[in-house]
Amino acid sequence: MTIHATGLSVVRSGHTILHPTDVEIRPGTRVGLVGASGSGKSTLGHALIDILRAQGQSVSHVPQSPDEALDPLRSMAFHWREAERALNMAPNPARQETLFTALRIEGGDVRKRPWGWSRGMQQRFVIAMALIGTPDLLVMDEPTSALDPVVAADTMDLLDTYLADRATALLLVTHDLGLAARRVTRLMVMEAGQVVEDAPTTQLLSAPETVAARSLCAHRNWLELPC
Amino acid sequence: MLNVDGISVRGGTRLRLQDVSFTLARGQTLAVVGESGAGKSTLIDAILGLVPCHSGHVTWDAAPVRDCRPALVMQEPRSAFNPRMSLRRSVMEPLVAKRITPDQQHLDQLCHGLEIPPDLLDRRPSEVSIGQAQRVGILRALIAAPPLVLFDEPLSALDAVTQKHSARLIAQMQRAQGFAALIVTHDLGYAAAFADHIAVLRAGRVEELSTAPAFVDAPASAYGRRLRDAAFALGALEHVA
Amino acid sequence: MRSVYLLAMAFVVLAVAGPWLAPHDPAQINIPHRLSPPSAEWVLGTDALGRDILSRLLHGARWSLGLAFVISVIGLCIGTLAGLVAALGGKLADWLVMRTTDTFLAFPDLIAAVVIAGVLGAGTTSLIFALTVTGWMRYARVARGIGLSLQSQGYVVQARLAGLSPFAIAWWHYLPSLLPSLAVVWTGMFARAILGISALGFLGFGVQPPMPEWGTMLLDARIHMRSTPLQMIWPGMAVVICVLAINLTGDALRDSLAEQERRS
Amino acid sequence: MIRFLASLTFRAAVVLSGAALATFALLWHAPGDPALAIAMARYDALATTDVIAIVRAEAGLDVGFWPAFLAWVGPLLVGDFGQSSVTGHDVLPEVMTALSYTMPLALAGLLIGLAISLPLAIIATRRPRGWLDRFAVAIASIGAAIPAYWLGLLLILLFAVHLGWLPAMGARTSAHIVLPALTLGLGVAASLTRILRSGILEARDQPFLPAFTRRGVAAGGIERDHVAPHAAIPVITVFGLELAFLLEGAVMVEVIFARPGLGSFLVNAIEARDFPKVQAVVVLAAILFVTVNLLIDLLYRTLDPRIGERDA
Repeated sequence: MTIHATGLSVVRSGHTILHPTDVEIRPGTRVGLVGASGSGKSTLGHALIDILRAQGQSVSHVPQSPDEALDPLRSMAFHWREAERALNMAPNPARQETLFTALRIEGGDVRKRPWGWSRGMQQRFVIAMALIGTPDLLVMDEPTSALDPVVAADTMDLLDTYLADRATALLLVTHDLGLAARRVTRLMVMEAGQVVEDAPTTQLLSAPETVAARSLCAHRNWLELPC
Repeated sequence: MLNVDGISVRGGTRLRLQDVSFTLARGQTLAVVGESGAGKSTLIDAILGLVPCHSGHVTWDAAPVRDCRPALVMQEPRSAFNPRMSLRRSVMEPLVAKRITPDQQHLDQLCHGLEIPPDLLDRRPSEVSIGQAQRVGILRALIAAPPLVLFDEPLSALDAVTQKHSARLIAQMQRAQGFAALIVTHDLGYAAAFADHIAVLRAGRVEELSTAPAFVDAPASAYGRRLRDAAFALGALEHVA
Repeated sequence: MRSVYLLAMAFVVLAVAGPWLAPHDPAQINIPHRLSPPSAEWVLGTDALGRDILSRLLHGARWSLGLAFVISVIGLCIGTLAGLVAALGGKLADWLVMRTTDTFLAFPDLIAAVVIAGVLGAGTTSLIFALTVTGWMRYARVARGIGLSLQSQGYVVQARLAGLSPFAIAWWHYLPSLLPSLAVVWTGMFARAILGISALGFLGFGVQPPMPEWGTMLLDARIHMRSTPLQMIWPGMAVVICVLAINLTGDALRDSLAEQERRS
Repeated sequence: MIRFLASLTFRAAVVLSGAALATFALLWHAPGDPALAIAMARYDALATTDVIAIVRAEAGLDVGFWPAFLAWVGPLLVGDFGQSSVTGHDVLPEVMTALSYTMPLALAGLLIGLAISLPLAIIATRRPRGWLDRFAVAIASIGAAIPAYWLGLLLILLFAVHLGWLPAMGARTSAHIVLPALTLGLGVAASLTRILRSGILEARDQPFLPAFTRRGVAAGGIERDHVAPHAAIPVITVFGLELAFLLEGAVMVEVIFARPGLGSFLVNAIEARDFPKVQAVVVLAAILFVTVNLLIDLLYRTLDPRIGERDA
């Protein structure tokens, strides 16, 4: 199902931190939402989740760090069952096994609490949990910044493989255009609470139109910095 | 010249660092990369003398490294400043400790080089952006002209554009001041672009030590190769076609 | 918030100026007018010996508040010193100081105070000793906790690297961080000392008659509870209002501290 | 875990030894001659210098501080608390009788405190800074400022003297426990309300809770499964303090209500300068207190595994 949200906006204590924005994402596509810190990209991501949920569409969210997704006092199994119940789904060991295998956490002991797992495995567990209901959209907030590069790269590759032939669309929220460029086919650039540019990745990289996009492109690669 | 000679550091029952050796000359930059828990922060603490080494020693020009008063730039820019003081007072602390009267011209020059507006120093840490706080942190590290500056994940709190901006400022300051820089980072892209040498640390050991271009081309160790491939996969490095 | 601080100030003034505000001599015995109800002459009535209750309360403020102040300040000094020694003096010092703290915390404090004051014999000195000995540990714990967390704090590490002397570090970085939290603890301990003084007074182990201490007054009044219950109300009210004002000051202080922390 | 248990037990042992030493030292250095006090109590006018000397030797008071301390602490380890210096009877049975009056009182006080504070805190935190919340905080603040003995006197005045509903003095019938327990319970309620309230508010402020809402978990489920357990942790840690509050509250309350129990026992022993009794009460209180705190440490660790992780 195509994701369609119109008129997203957020005003907090008199300041408009997100100007009215429309978002449309086709099934199975991967979209990057990039911008400098404070540009409002996380706000847009959260607003999108809330409005889609209110519209009854299935959407799930993976926060930046597993600390923001898991209760340290509860076991992994508890989290899993709770997520299933929230979607009104009966426990299904086969589905759990498929997702665990896809994200290579099948060896993890679900009776343990989060601290009994490594951070990389915790993050993959959170991703697996987000995929339980095969949502129309998966929103990921800076998924690599809390992980070590090797683990982060593995995680992104596993997720890519899993999503390859599925209808779930991916929205990757990040400050790092280098990361987004590798992972998505369409880029939305944010600045000062507005989406200022929205184009296919190749087009945006080769011919950025706005100042924000140009700045992001120029600082995309460590080895090719402008002097 | 910094000489780290076979240091080991114990932490609880295990070794946090095991027989780590390298040298670092003035004007040179060494990047230390590795996963969290590999001992990167312990290495910095050991060089600064904040944790005792149970074997080996660290010297600067054959004297204890403490004598050269090395400076440190921290990962969390704001935590390096006392929240109750103006940034100026924190910045001046290394001079106050040495009982040196601050040289306004030198300060202006450093501020100019680090793109710090003059009135910024009169604010509190909570009143400036993270990027600004980090530049003031670098200013504080450089104010007493130390021969050795350690950077502990200096860019990880910043966004992609600000990271590159700050990295360039650090490099410019290094060219002007000629200090030796040891940079601990998990970002191989940064290491490859700005360091002369890259050391890969894993489980407290130096897995490999190569020049930056050689490392990007062909890492000598299997783990080094995994790190480099991950950097490619995350867009931190581009494949050279 | 402001009004709380004003209220607290009012009590300080009362404690200092109480004796000059008192309309009568608090020790003036007046048997013909014993146990009088409140009137224009005796605003709050008189006690079993015909002494003016209002005057005794005002003079008593000096005992209750003044002694509590002395006790809580001595505790503050001892506790802070112990806590800082534990935090900065190395592992052995930490172990010794903290086990000593635990030992003193092993007794419910009022029971310990009763035993100490009772065994040493009633009197002001043993009262101060009893409440101080049982009242320094919380400062020590707070001071140690903050001291330990500051040690790894970025700006303290930077100051040490810069070569600032330990004294300068303590003065510029430790004290400003410690003082607000210790002030909050101090208000709590001040209130506790007021309660302790009056409790010991009530049990007969504290300030001795004829000194007009509030707990002692309550002990006297208890005998005539049935005939003149009001006489028992006043000293209790004085304790409650004082303790409430101090606690509210502490709460306000803590809130503004949390606010500051949140902003930085 | 076993290492942790061992270090905890060792620590408790050190603390208890310190407590025993401190107690003994205090009584040893107390003003007045204990032998004289014993002799006066037993033989009154017959207490001549010779008699006092004999008493001193019998009571083991003619040796130095350390031998006397060891002579007291040795039997203590096997549960022998010594004999009353006044009556010569074993102290322990008497203390236990006193304790059998104090324990029900403390327990009733705790239950009353919980019964009041738990609903109050839950209702108050439904709407933080709403009028109900402000009301609860105000009540708790005033409650914390009222000394137990004064509250007890007020309750006697109201319920026993004016209304005549309840008995006040002594412990003859079960109705006699109502007013003392209420006095104690109101004080406990005041402090527990504050602790519960801030515990719940803090638990609601945890960084991972928004993720559960976004995951579609119902608000009631979040409160039950994620807020409540986190709110319980600080409450458990202050339970040791509550116990102290209960014990010392019981001492005051027993004196006011003329109830037999640990409080009256202690005050009478101090006034009679019957030091073995005083020592017994103090050491028992310390043992109880240290044991409860040890159990709390253990419970805390099993409830919040993050603590263990930090230790490792």
